[in-house]
Amino acid sequence: MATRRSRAAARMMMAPAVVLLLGWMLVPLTMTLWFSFRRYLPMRGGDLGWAGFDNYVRFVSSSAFWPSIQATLVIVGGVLAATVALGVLLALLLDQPIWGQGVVRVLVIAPFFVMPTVSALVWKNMFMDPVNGLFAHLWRLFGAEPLAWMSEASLPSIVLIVSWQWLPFATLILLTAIQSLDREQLEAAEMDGAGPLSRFVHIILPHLSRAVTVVILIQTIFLLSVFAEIFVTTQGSFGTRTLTYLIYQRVLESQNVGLGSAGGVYAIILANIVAIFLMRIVGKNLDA
Amino acid sequence: ETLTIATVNNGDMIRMQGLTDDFTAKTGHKVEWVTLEENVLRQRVTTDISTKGGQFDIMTIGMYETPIWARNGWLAPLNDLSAEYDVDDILPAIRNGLSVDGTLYAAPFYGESSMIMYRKDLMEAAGLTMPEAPSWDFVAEAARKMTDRENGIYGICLRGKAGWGENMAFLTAMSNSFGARWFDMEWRPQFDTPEWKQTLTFYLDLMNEAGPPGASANGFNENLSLFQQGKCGMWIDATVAASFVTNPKESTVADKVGFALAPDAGLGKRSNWLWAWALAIPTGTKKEAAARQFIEWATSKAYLELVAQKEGWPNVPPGTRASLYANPEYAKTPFAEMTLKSINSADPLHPTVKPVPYVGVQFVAIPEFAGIATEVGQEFSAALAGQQTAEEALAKAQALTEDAMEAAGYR
Amino acid sequence: MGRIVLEQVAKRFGDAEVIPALDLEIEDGEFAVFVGPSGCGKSTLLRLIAGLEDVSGGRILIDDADATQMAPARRGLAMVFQSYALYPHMTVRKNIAFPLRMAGLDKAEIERRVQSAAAALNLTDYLDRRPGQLSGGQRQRVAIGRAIVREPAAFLFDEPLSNLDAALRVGMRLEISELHKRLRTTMIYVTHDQVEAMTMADKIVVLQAGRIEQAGSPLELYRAPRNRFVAGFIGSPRMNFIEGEEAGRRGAFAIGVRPEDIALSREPAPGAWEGVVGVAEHLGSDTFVHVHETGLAETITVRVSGETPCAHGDRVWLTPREDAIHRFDAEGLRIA
Amino acid sequence: MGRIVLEQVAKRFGDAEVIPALDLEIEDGEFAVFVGPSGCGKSTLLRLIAGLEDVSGGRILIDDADATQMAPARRGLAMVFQSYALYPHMTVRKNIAFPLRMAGLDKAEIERRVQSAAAALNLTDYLDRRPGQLSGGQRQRVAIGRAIVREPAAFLFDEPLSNLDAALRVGMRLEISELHKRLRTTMIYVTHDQVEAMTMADKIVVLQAGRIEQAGSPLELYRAPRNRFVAGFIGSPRMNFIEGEEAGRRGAFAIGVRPEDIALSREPAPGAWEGVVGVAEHLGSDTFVHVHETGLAETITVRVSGETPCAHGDRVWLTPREDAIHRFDAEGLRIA
Amino acid sequence: MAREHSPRRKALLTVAAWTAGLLIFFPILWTILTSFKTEAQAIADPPLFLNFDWTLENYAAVQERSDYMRFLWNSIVISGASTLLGVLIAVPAAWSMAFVPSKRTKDILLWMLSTKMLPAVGVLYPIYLIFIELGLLDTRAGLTVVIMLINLPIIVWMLYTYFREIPVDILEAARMDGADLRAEILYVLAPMALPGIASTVLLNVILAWNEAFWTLNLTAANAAPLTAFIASYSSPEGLFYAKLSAASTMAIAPILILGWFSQKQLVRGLTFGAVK
Ligand SMILES: Nc1ncnc2c1ncn2[C@@H]1O[C@H](COP(=O)(O)OP(=O)(O)OP(=O)(O)O)[C@@H](O)[C@H]1O
Ligand SMILES: Nc1ncnc2c1ncn2[C@@H]1O[C@H](COP(=O)(O)OP(=O)(O)OP(=O)(O)O)[C@@H](O)[C@H]1O
Ligand SMILES: [Mg+2]
Ligand SMILES: [Mg+2]
Repeated sequence: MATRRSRAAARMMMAPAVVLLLGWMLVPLTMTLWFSFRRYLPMRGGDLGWAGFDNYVRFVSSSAFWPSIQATLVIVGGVLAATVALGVLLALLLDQPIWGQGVVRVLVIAPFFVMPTVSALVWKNMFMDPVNGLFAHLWRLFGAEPLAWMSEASLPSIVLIVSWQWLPFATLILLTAIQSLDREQLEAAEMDGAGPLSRFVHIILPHLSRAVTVVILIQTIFLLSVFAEIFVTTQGSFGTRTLTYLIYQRVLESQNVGLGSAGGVYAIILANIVAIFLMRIVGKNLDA
Repeated sequence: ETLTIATVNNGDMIRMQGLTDDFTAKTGHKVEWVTLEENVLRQRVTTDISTKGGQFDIMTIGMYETPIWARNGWLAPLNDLSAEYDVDDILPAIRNGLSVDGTLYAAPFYGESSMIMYRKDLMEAAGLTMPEAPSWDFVAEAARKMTDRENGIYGICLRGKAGWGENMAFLTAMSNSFGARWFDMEWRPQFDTPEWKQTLTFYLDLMNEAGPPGASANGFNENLSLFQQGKCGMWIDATVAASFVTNPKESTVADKVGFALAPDAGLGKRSNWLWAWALAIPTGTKKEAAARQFIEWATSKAYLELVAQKEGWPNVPPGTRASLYANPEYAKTPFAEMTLKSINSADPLHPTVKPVPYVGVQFVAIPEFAGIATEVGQEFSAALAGQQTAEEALAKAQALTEDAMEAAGYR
Repeated sequence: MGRIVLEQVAKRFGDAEVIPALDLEIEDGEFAVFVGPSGCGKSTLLRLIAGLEDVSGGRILIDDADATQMAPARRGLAMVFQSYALYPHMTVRKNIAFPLRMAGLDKAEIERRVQSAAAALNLTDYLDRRPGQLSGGQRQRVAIGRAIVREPAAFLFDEPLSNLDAALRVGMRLEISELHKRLRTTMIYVTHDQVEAMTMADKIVVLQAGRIEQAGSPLELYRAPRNRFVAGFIGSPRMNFIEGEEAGRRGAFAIGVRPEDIALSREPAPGAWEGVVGVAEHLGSDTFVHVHETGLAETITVRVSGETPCAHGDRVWLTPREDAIHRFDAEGLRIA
Repeated sequence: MGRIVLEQVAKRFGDAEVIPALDLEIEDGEFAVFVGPSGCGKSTLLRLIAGLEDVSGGRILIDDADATQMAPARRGLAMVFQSYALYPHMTVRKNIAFPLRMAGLDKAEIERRVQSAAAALNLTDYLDRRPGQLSGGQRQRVAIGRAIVREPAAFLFDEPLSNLDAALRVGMRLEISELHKRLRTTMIYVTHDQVEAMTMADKIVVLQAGRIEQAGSPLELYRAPRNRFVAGFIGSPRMNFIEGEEAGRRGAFAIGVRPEDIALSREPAPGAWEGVVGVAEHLGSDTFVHVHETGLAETITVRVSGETPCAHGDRVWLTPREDAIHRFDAEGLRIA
Repeated sequence: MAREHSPRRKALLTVAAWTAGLLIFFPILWTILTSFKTEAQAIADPPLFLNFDWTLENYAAVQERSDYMRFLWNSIVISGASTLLGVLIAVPAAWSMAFVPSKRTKDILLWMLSTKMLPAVGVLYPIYLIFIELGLLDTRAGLTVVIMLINLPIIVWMLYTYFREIPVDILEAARMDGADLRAEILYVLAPMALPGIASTVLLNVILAWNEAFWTLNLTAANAAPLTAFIASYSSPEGLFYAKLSAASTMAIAPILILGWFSQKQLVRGLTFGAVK
């Protein structure tokens, strides 16, 4: 398959996708870079001239910067941990012979189809509302003071909402991975005297490592830019201001496009650090 | 022509949508509505107007945006309105808030101030009577007495949810009555002053003792539904809420609500704000004439009558026209009088005890304010949630405001 | 020790009766091979013995103890799977050590046993590789190593060579045979390749549709197949079957002659079958001649020495060795 | 027509020289088989001829026309892949018709040719099935059918039988041989199985590391291998090689004797090699005896008739047929 | 392990799995139930589960307020068209990567994925300005292109993992049989990869359907899809749980139903080559 002809054809066929994505990346990126060096304040008349590195310095030195990085990492990490751990358990459960497997799978898969805005609205209002929310009713039923989720447990709440959305994804990938495990390997382990727990630890978990990396990779890509869930619920208060949200505040609430663009550049750098880190693991794991 | 109108998803606007046919019948113009939640709306219209995107022929904006945008030349001035429209009928406080140098840039769809709504039955049970213009000390005492946590009754419901239009609207207005201000005449942030400390401490103490659980997540809507369910003894909030809490269809306490002016601290300023949702035309729209027609229709006296006829007087958009309050039919509504008094007692041009370089009662009409106040609001909200003390919150607020003002080039 | 006895063992999957009740004894130290066409139940039978499937009826005795209800690990058997079923994420060393780790042996003892198994199987140089980095034959050896270390009462092999290429298959076949000679442990070996069965087995068990058609030593089956199925299955190239007049003359419904029991000449001979050479396969030492147009069967295969000149289209005459003719009745049973 | 000539054809993958420049002629109508160990470049050579890889040097002539730069489809060759490479989503009919559709033939003509190919290959009953519903042998036939309909100048086969089981392999081998006899089209066949090579080829090309070790008819290679590599590769079981004194006595660095050229006796005989039986593989008609402890080579394999009694541990004496001994010099070249 | 499991164990597992399933599904179920309550019943204490008067008034109210069908149509057009366009561009690219891999193939693939990590808010202004320049604001075409570009890396990756599982032999066979590149992709590759293409399409329709940032910010009236529809119900004055539930149900129902009907396909598609 490796003739000159086919290689030439391959380059031709790659071109549209590569060119489009390159444009999609470079054009806004260049503009963002440009803005980040300008005093660009739309409310004060737009581009007010050269700003040097002021925006960059101001963005990092703002008291909100490091907490926002922390919040970003906590949300991404929290959701990843929750979805992978629960996903593995759920996948194991769904892999067992049960009555109505198809229906259960349909139930489990459903949250994935719900738009982030809707799920955030539903969770925030109908479950986590401290007065009318279902959780509040539940808490009161047991005589406890209802929790004001969005303020008293803001990060966990957001992690919960986002995890709920992404759990189906993790579960499905892990389930398919479990089902692809060579049954003879499990049988061999059984013959070798491994009990259910040993089989899980020594055979199933290592087999899942590849699927877990894929889950982590894909979810991280989406989670780094989580926005709607925060916008709808806490609007960035109570320590839920992620980097993305901070940029949003700078650009749209404070109307300081230059500053926000500098933040955007930082976010791109962060994303690429995470990306390189992930690609390392994934790259290795995808080859294997 | 088809007009594209961006508006907020409040009850009055939704009612307006339902009545658009009347406009179309009169003028032949069609209307496309883009109805969005308040925060989304602001994000949309701001982006659009600052980049001259031209997606909307009419935007629903507030008293905060109007002067700023008008100064940037982004809004078409609303002069030459028809005689029938009767501009002078618009309440002066409202009109001032929507004008720059005497020119009106946005026509008020409804206006509001804030006032106390309280439960007459609970007040009575607590052995107190609400004066027409109470002080903060009275309010605090009454709130503590009314609180009955066992039965899910909280003496006072106040905004706690972070946002410049949420808790900061309330707290800024409240701070005015305590003699505080955002900036001095040199644009120096004032969160390090004793007045602010007093304001915030008072607020936090009151809420901790007599407020509902999770108050730091409560905005207008949350408090409204709390009050409607009879869980609040008092609620200080927008005057428009009066029609909701007295509506027996939605409210369990409709017949037990009393009204009073927002409290003061004896310094000559009350803690009520002033706000109006108004319709404005971005410059550059090609349908300016039709847009004007629409605005005249939607903010006219005739529109008020149309709503009254269809939905009853309590449901007409309040707070814009003197003639409405002169109307004997409307005067029958329990909240009409107090609403008018509240609006009239607000002065956007001189909002504070000490002099300030800015306009706006519960906001500062500079472009940076929304961003700054939201962040400050988050600090205060966190303090209400018990995550930090009043001192810490104020110190952070001071620091971040200084930062932002510097970034914006004020100092 | 490793005497395995099946008593009336049967297996149903849902409604499908895969194995009707059957009896079988495998002596200690014996090398038993299950052969039969695909789908005849060889693997199922092996898995019943291993305990990977539950019997639907009957008993399984291992060393005279009833093992029918025992968990697989407790039966003291080791199994080598067709896919090898190596643990891909573990090194060869860890793979081989796994059963010992599960048995809770101490580190030193595990290492000792792994080393000795690796030495016996020529795997010492590969102990730190992953299965993915090994060739087919090496993987096979690792699988065997993992079985050996447990010092089981019996080994079970399920088509262990079917994933290897021809040359390797021959080599590994010899290695397993030699292993058996050395260890003298009972081995049960499943294959559908009759050459493997013939060359390795002490006892061949020929299965068809879950039934045992015949069980016995390779030469017994070669020389005295109980029926046409076994006769056709054992021996390569296949036995030639002839029905009709030629068979009738010999008092049988059908007769069978193996290719090596037919003489080929290029001159007419009395009583010889006349035919035309289709393909002559020259193997060097031997030539297999496929003869057509005899009027007896579509093709009659004859094995002649490598020197016999023979080409497509030649007319030839075939003479069977009368004493080597197998006779079968209409039911296919051998007439003694 | 289908004369294929390679002139100084070479192939490099990056830095690795897989095929150093080689010359080869394949006559019209010839059945040429490429054999050699795994990785020696058989497939690569075939793919160069097919045009699926570009040559790194040299020319490929098909019927005297330079085809080096031609697209695969234009060379007039048909290829049968190891994996069959059937189109799983098309019926057998569509699979076979595909090359004709691509060539733009009209419907009636396509149908006619498909029918005739199907008839020739006994596929008529399966024309409406998908490949997934066919057995391995049937799939193989479909792959051949797809090649036949194009009426190519030559067929290229890349290990077409390696995915089939032993019994089927024998059958298909015969079918392909018969096909060649019938069509008389040039065929190039890649395998690593020397039995296939011996039985099918007109000309065997033995490759090692991309070099042609010897090319010639099967019996030529069997009888007069040019070097030790070819001698060891051709013939089954393998030729026994003996170095040292025994070889020296015969004026060679090493001698080779095929298993069938050694007589085995249970009594001492003069000049015979003494040894102990390791494994004796009883195939029925023959027995392969692997003899150890001869002091000459690790194992000497002997083929004896099936009736010879012989078991593990027996002491035996081996006598080679002197005229069948092959002699090699220190470079491994045959001494004539 | 095909051993028969004891019915008791199966029952136990069934209960556990159903509990987990229902727990996960509950928020959606609750939303749907609430959409049939009156506003007062929606916040009743204790909560009403099934014992309330079912009413359709919320749906009526929502439909009266906003033209659901128009939003729905926009959602369908935008998610459908962007996916279609994406697949058309991605198929050739994935073909190249899968069948003519070079040393850089994996780098390119990972680079493509990394473009997904750009924070959308950071480039809102640039994109908005470009859209104004090109007159694409509030057009379905503009939105289609943006959503396509956002999802393109995922489409390419998914197709790539699918194509990689297709034996090269078959494509080579087609080439030997005289198929040119177009025929090879159209008649051989595409039909063989159909399940993969189908699941790619499905997943991307879902992602496009749920995309909420760009759809909201680049549209006004004409091209607004269901994400904008929901934005007008999110927190109005007064009681709104029931109406919000009705609007939410209407917004997610089409994709939920599509997802359920095609879940088998989808499950396969979601594996991203994680599983061989
Ligand atoms: N888990 C199962 N459920 C239902 N039927 C099964 C199961 N396992 C095997 N069978 C059926 O039992 C029969 C015997 O299968 P088995 O695997 O034992 O055959 P085999 O002789 O090993 O064949 P092969 O040579 O192809 O491996 C087959 O018809 C098969 O379809
Ligand atoms: N595309 C390629 N890139 C790099 N090296 C290759 C490529 N294809 C084959 N090779 C190398 O070329 C050599 C010959 O490979 P080839 O596939 O021709 O061997 P073969 O004789 O067909 O082996 P087998 O019997 O295993 O099929 C091998 O060493 C192989 O690793
Ligand atoms: Mg089997
Ligand atoms: Mg090859």
